[in-house]
Amino acid sequence: MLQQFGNAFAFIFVAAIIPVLALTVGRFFRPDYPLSTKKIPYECGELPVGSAYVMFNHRFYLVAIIFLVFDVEVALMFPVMSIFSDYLGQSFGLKILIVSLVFLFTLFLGLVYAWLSGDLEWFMERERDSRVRKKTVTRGEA
Amino acid sequence: MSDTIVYLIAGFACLCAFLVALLPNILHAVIALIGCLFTTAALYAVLGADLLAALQVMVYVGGTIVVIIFAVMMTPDLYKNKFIERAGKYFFPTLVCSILGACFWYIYMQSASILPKAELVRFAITKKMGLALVGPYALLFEYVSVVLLFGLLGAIVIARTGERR
Amino acid sequence: MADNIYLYLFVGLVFFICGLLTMVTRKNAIGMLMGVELVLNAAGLNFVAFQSFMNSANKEQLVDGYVFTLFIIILAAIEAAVAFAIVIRYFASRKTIDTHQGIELRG
Amino acid sequence: MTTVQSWLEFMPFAPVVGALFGAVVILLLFVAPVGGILTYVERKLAADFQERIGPNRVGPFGILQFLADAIKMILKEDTAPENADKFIYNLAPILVMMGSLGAFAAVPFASHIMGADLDVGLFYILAMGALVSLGILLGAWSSDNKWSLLGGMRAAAQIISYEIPLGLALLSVITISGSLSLREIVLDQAWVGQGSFWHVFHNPFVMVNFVIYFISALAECNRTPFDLPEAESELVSGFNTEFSGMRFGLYALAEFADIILFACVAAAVFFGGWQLPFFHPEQIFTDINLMGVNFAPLFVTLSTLLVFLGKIAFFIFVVMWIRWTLPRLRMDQLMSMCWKYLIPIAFVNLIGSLLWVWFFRGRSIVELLMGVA
Repeated sequence: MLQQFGNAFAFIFVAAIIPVLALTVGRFFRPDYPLSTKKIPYECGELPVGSAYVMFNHRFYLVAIIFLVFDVEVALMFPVMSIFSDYLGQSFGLKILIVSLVFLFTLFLGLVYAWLSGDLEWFMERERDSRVRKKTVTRGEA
Repeated sequence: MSDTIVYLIAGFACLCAFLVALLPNILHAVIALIGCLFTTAALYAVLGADLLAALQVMVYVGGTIVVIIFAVMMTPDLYKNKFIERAGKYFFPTLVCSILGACFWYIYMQSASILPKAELVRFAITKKMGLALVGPYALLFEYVSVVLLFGLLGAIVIARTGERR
Repeated sequence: MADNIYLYLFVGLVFFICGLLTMVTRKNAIGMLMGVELVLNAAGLNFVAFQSFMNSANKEQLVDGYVFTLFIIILAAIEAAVAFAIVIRYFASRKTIDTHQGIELRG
Repeated sequence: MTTVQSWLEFMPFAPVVGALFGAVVILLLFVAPVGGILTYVERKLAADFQERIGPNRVGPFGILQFLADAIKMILKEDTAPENADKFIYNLAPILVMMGSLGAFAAVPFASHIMGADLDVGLFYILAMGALVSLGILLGAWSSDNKWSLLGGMRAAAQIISYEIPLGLALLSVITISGSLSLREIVLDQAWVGQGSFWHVFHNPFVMVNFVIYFISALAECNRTPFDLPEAESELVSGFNTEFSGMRFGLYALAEFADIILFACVAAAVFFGGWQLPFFHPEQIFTDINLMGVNFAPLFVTLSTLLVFLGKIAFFIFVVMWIRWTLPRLRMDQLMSMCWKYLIPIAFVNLIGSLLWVWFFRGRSIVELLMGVA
């Protein structure tokens, strides 16, 4: 078993060596004429404006969070699912079924919440903003 | 030979852990943390917990680190800030930490010497872990789902910014 | 084979100490949370090492320690999600995550 | 590479040399050249779809084009932006290659060719996929370019999102086969009398799940219609804008390696791996003696390898076909496709598959039909 993991480790090692080797071998063949204009970040021929490290959409972070939770869920289901077929028709199999169904259902609620609260939308901001504003305005009038 | 490889992995893990603490650039420290988590996964595999090794890479490296990198990117002025500190600033924390480490090592020696010396036995743990998760730990398994649910809800509610209002 | 529990315990100890050092010396919240991840990782490594060597010593095939490590990994993930959400929210309102400048979580 | 290791037993450091030998053989002699040839195949197929000729200068039918491309990439100057974070910039291609090539360890190419027979093979492949998204994200961030950053963000969001339906689709197969080892999953699909059949025909839920798997795999490889991260008409070249020469070549190779990998997993998990129904190479090549050496195992391995490669070739052709058929999605369509369609459907399918396995005691639809007839 350890041997098999050693083999996998050898794969990762060789895969990490390949780019290093390719770039090192290439160093002897490729030309090297450094110019200051070559070191400017590419911005379609114009000089770059401002920093590239701009703050970006918070949606990406929300996606990362939702992903993290479901990633954990998928990872947890793997060992549980792998024993399911061994206990078909036994009471323990029924227990596995119920436990995993409850587990899946609980996490599905999370997806439903994210969906209903509009966190899975991307470019619908403006529409919802106007709707929310209308609601608050009417409430203010009332 | 395989002994040497394991010691190399362990040494690399320790090096990465020090780099997490000492690298001035936060994103470089994140990469050192990736090294730590990856080598820990390798050590799990050496110890016979292959499922945990894969899970560590999948959840930690693939999930948590991505969230950390996103968080670093969300705070861009942090990245270019190099945090160059005086060396003296590290002196007192390092001293305290190494004293604490020495105490811990003493406790470890006490607790590990109970175990008799034996050849490490490796067995297939995937099915056994599945059995444990729905057997004795079934309730914990369900609690985890609830924790995940409320963690998700809480994180979403907090991370949503004021742009909506 | 590296059948020596002290190796794994030593690595776990180094992780723990470095995590502690990270938490103490880093000024920003993200760096401190990285220290927390490292400490949790150390705990997981200890659980796995003790379980493996106990199994070998007692000729058993128990996985309880592994299950604990599983839960540690999962809780670390959730902790990261929630904690970094708080950090980002804080940054969005204060434009800093320097912990020395005093964190007030009152909105 | 169990056979290779047994040949090397007499050498010192045999396990290490055997492992490295297997890795070098599979990665450098199979994956990298095939990944290179795929660039040629893609251009040729594109030309066929558009009624052009395509590359035809280098070698017969232009088949040596990939070698010319490789030489060109090695000879190109290597420039990096001045403000790039050099450490991460150099590390990113390594991470991507580790993720996409390292996963080949668990792929069962033939009955005796397998890098590492891991107990958690499928899980290992999913885990290694995580490194690709990290590498792309870090490389994009480090190159100090707005196009790169936009492409990298899109790539990271897309790859991590589509990992969920991918995992859920694979989970439904795990409920049937009851093992995470890819070798056992393949052996589980052997056609023995009225036994089991390929998993994709096990029950209707798995069939739908295969479609979900295929769509998610396209997104994981950043292929059209999910090629937003490197959308050349809007983002210059996406996350690899600042990577020149060989570095760009490494990214391209990683992309093609990813396509091969997902085709391999599709073939192994859903389509019976190296096996065909009514084709038993062990029975056909029982005894082939030449000069006192039994070549039967060699023939068995080669024939199973051919079957597996045929299946991969089919999937890769479909991937390239889709590229010239479907237009690119928009970012919001991409995300809603993943979170609002694929994941709920995969959830329902997983539950359906669980219930099917429970109520029919793990019997497939083929078995049920044959039992009736």
